[in-house]
Amino acid sequence: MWSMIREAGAGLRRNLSMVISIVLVTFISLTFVGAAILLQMQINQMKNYWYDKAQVAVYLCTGYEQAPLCPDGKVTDEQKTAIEATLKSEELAPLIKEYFFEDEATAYKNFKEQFSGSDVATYVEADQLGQTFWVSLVDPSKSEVIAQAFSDTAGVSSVKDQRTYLDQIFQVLNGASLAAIGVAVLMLLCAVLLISTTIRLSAFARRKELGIMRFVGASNLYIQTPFVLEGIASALFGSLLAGGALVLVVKYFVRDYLVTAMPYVSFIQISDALIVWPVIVGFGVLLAGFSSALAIRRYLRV
Amino acid sequence: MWSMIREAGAGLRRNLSMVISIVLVTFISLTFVGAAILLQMQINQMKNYWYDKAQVAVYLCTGYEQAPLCPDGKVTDEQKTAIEATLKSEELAPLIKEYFFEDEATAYKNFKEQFSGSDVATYVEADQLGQTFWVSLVDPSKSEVIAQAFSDTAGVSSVKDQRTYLDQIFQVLNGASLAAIGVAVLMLLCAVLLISTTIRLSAFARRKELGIMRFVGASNLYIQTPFVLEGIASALFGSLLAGGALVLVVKYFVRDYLVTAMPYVSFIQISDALIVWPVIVGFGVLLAGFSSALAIRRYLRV
Amino acid sequence: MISFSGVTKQYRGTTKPALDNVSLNVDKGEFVFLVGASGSGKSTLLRLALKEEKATVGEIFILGQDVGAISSRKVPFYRRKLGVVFQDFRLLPNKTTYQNVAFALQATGKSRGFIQEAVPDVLKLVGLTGKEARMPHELSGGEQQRVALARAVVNKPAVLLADEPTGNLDPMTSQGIMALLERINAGGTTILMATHDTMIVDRMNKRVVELSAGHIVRDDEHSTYGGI
Amino acid sequence: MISFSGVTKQYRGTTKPALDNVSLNVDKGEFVFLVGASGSGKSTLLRLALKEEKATVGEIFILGQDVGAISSRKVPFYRRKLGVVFQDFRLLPNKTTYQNVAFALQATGKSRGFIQEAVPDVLKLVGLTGKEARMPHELSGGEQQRVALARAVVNKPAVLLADEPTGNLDPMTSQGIMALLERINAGGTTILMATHDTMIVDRMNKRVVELSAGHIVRDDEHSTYGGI
Ligand SMILES: Nc1ncnc2c1ncn2[C@@H]1O[C@H](COP(=O)(O)OP(=O)(O)OP(=O)(O)O)[C@@H](O)[C@H]1O
Ligand SMILES: Nc1ncnc2c1ncn2[C@@H]1O[C@H](COP(=O)(O)OP(=O)(O)OP(=O)(O)O)[C@@H](O)[C@H]1O
Ligand SMILES: [Mg+2]
Ligand SMILES: [Mg+2]
Repeated sequence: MWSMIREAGAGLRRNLSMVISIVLVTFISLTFVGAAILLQMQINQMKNYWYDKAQVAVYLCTGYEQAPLCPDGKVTDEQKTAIEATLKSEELAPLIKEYFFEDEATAYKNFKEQFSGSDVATYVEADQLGQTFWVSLVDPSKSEVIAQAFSDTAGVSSVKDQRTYLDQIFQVLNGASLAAIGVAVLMLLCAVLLISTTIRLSAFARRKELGIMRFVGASNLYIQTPFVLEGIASALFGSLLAGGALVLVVKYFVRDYLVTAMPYVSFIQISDALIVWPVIVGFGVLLAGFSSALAIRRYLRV
Repeated sequence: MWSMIREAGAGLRRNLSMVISIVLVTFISLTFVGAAILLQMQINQMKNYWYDKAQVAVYLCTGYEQAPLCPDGKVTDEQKTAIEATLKSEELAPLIKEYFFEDEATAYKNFKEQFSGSDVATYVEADQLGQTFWVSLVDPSKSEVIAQAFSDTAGVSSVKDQRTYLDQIFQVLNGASLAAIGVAVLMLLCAVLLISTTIRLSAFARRKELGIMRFVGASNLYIQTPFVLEGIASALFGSLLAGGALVLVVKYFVRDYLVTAMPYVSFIQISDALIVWPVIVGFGVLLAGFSSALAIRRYLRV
Repeated sequence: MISFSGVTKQYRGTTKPALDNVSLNVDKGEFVFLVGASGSGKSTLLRLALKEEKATVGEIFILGQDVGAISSRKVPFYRRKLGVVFQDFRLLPNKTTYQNVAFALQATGKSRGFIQEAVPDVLKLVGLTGKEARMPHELSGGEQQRVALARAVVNKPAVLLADEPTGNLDPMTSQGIMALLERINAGGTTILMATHDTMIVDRMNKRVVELSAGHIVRDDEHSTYGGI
Repeated sequence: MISFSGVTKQYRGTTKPALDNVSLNVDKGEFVFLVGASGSGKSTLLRLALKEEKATVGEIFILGQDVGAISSRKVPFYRRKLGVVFQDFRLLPNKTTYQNVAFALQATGKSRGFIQEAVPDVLKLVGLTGKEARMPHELSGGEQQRVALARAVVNKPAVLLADEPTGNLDPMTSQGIMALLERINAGGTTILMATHDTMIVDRMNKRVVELSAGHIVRDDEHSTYGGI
C-alpha cells in the first residue's frame, strides 16, 4: 500500500503541469458546483422563511389612491365589515388558514422599520399607509381566488400576493445557479479529460514497468491502484481548495457584507458551507477515481 | 505554408482530449475576462451617465418631517431667499457650477415616473415631496462643503450627495469584476500549462520527423510554426466561443431582461460586447502563441 | 504439463499465420528447446503460453488449465504459476538486484516476511549473493540475466518459459546461465526455451522442437540443433 | 574542406572522452572511410561535423566555416550545405519517395517550381524513377537507402557525411549504394563515410582513417580495412 502511494506521488511529480491544471480546473468547477448548491440553499432558506409566511394583502382604500381605484374615498366601517364577512364566507373560509387586520398605526410602524435610512421614510405619514387584511392561505398558490373575490368590492384598493415579489428574486437566484452549473459542467468535463490524459501519460512513462508487472502476474488491482490514487490525489487537492473558497465567500461576502447590507433577508450560515465542503470533496474524489480507473483500464486493455 | 497548417491540424487530432480541454478552459477564462471588461464598461457607462449628473440635493422642509429636523415646519419664502443667497455667497459660488430650484409639482412628476409600478407611488402626494435646490459642483467630490454650509440653516431638512448611492453600486460591480478576474487568471494559468503540455506531447509524437527536419537544415521557424499554429488554433476556437457567449449574455440577459427589469439604469449595448469580442480573441491568440512558442522552443533546445 | 493441440495464430493485419496448426506435448520436468529461423514463430508460441496473445484456432492446456478459457481477471493468477525470462532481461533500471526480485513478489501480494526470506534464498541459488544492492547498470549482462532468472523462479513456478535468454550474452556467460537453467530443471521445473544458439542446443542434448514458418518440422528427444 | 584540429569530445556523465585530441584534414573531392571498432568514436566525429554536438576542446573548420562559432540560429543554414545518410535511412514512414525528398527542400524553403524540377532529377540519379509514389515500407532496404541518399544530395551539398550507410543492407545491395556514392564523389562531392564493412573498404581502395578509443591510429591513402 505504502509503495503504491509512493508510485502515485512519483507520477504526480512527473506530470507537474498537468497536475496543476487538474487542481485548478477541479478547483474552479467544484467552486461553481458548490456555489450552485449554496444558491439553492439560500433559495430554500428564503422560501422557508418567507414563502409560507407570504400572505395575500387586501389593501383597503386610504383615500389617497389614484382616480379609478377607490371611487368612494377612504374605506368605511361598513365596507370593512362586508369585506371581513366575505373572508368568513362559505366560499373563502375553507381556503383561508387565518387572517388578521392591520390598522394604520401598525402599518406605519412596520413601514418605518423597513425603510429606515431611506428617504421614502421621511415622506410617508401614518394615514397614507392605510389598513390591510393579511390573509394566510391553506394552499399559498391559490391567491387568485382572493384576488377575484375582491376585484370589485367597494373599499378594497388592491389585492397583492407577496409571493410574486419573492418569485422574481428566486428567478434571478435560480438563473445564477443555472449559470454556475453551466460553467461547472464544462469545467468538470475538462477535469475528466485532463485526468484521463494525465493517467495515460503516466502509464506511458511507466510502460516498461507495467509490462514487467504483467508478466510476473501482478493483479489488475495492484497495477491500477497507483494510477487511480494519482487521479484522486490531484482532484482531492482541487476540491479541498474549492470547499475552502466557498467557506471564505460565505464568511466574508455573505455573512460580513450581505448580512449588514440587507439586514431583513435571511442568509445562509457558514455551517451551510461547511456541510457543502465534504459533499464537494466527495464528488471530486469520486469523479477523479472513476475517470482515472476508466482511463487506466482502457490503456491497459491490450 | 499550407503544409504547415495541415501539420498543425494533424497535431490537434492526435491530442483530441487535450485540445478539447484547452478549448473549454480558454472559453471559460476568456468569458470571465470579457465579463470583467463588460462590468467595467457598465461602471463607466453608469459613471458617465450619473456621476457627473450627480448633484447635491438641498431638501427644503415640507412640514412632514420628523421632530428634530424642521422645528419651524414648512419652509418659508424668506428662508428660501436666504438659502439661495448662501448658494450665491462668495464662499460657495466659486465651488458651484450651477444650481436650480425644483418645486413641488416637478418633484412629484419625477417621483411618479421613477416609482411607477411600485406601491410607494400610490402613497405619496405632491406636497409631501417638497422643494429642493439641486446643486452641481465644479468638483463633484467636494459635497462636504455644501453639507456643512447648510447644516444649521433654517428651512433645510437635509443635504444629500447622490454620489453616495452610486458608490455603493459601483463597489458591488467592482467586486464582481474582481471575482471574474480572479477566476479568469486561474483559468488562464491553466490554459498556458495545458497549451505547453499539448505542444510538448505533439513534439514528442513527431520527434522522428523533427529529427529529420533538423539534419536536413530546416530553419527553426519552419520547425516551430506548426506547433505555434496548433496552440493558436485551439485557443482561437475557445476565444471565439467566449466572445459569442458574451454577446449572448449581453443580448438576452442585459438587453432583454435587465433593461426591462430596471428601466431607469443605462446598460451596456450589444455593440459593447461586439467590441470586446475581438479584444478577447486577440488576447487568447497572443497568449496561446506565446505559450506554445515558448514550450516548443524549450522542447527543441538540446 | 504443457499441451498445444491444433493451435493456429494469425496476427491481425497479416496474411500468413505466425503459427499454423501446431500440436506439442511437454511432460512435467522436461527441458525442451524451441529452435527455428527468425520469424518462424518461437516467440509467438511462448506468448500464447503466457496468454499475452490469444490463439486464433486450437486449444492450449498448461498446468491443467485451459489457457484460452482463463478470464482476463484470472490471467494474473495464472501467470504467477509460470516463470518467464527474455533476451533483454527486462529489469527495472532504477531498482537494485534485491528490489527487482522483491518487486515481483510485492506485485503478487506476498507478505513482507515471505519476501525477506525468499529473495536472499533465490539470489543465492543464482549466485548473486553480495550483489543485492547493485543497480542493473552496475551488473554485467550475465549477472543481469541471473537477476531476471531469480525473479522468474522466486515464486517456484512449475513451468519456466525462456525466450532466447542467452541471446545477448557471450558464449562463456551463456554457459553459466545454461548451467543454472539445468539446475532449475533438475529441481523439477519444466522448461521451454526458444533459442538460436546452435552451440548450446548441441551441448545440452535435450529434446528439440524445430519450427519453420509456423509449422513444427522436427521434434526429437536428445537432439542437436542441426541433427535429425 | 573538412579540418579537425586537436578535437576532444567528452559526453556529459562519461569519464573517458569519445574523441581524444583528433586532428584530420580532408580535401575537396576526397572520399574518406572512417573505420574502427564499435564505440571508437566514428559517429561522434560525424555528429561534431554536423554540429549536433559541440566539441569540448579543439577547432573544426568545414567549408571554410568555424563550426564551433556558428550561432544556433545559423545552424540550419550551415546544415543545408551538408548531406547526411544514416544506417537506419530515417525516412518519414507516411510520405512517398517523392514526398520524402521534396520534404527536405520544402523544409529549407525552396520554391515549388524548383522542387518540381530537382526531385525527379535526383531520383533519376539514384535510379528510383518509376518508384516516386511508393511508401517506404513498399521499398527494399537498398531502395530506402537510395531515397535517403537522394534526399541528402538533392541540395547539391559540397560535403556528404555517411554513418554506416550500408549497415542494414546485404552485400549485393551495399555494392549498389557504394557505386552510387562513388558516382556522387566523382561529381565533386567530398564524402566522409563511417563503416564497419571490411569488404567495402577493401574493394574501394580509398583513403582510410582508423579510430580506436577516440584516437586516430591510422590514416592511409588507398588503403584497406586491415591493411597498413
Ligand atoms: N504483434 C505482431 N503483429 C503482427 N505480426 C507479428 C507480431 N509479432 C510477430 N509477428 C509476426 O509473426 C511471425 C512470427 O514471429 P515471432 O516473433 O514469433 O518469430 P520468432 O521465431 O520469435 O523470431 P525471432 O527469432 O526473430 O525472435 C513473424 O512473421 C512476425 O513478423
Ligand atoms: N549521447 C551520448 N552520451 C554519452 N555517451 C555517448 C553518447 N553517444 C556516444 N557515447 C559514447 O561515446 C563513445 C563513442 O560512441 P560513438 O557512437 O561515436 O561510436 P561509434 O564508433 O559510432 O560506434 P558504432 O560503431 O557502434 O556506431 C562510446 O563509448 C559511446 O558509449
Ligand atoms: Mg522471438
Ligand atoms: Mg556509430
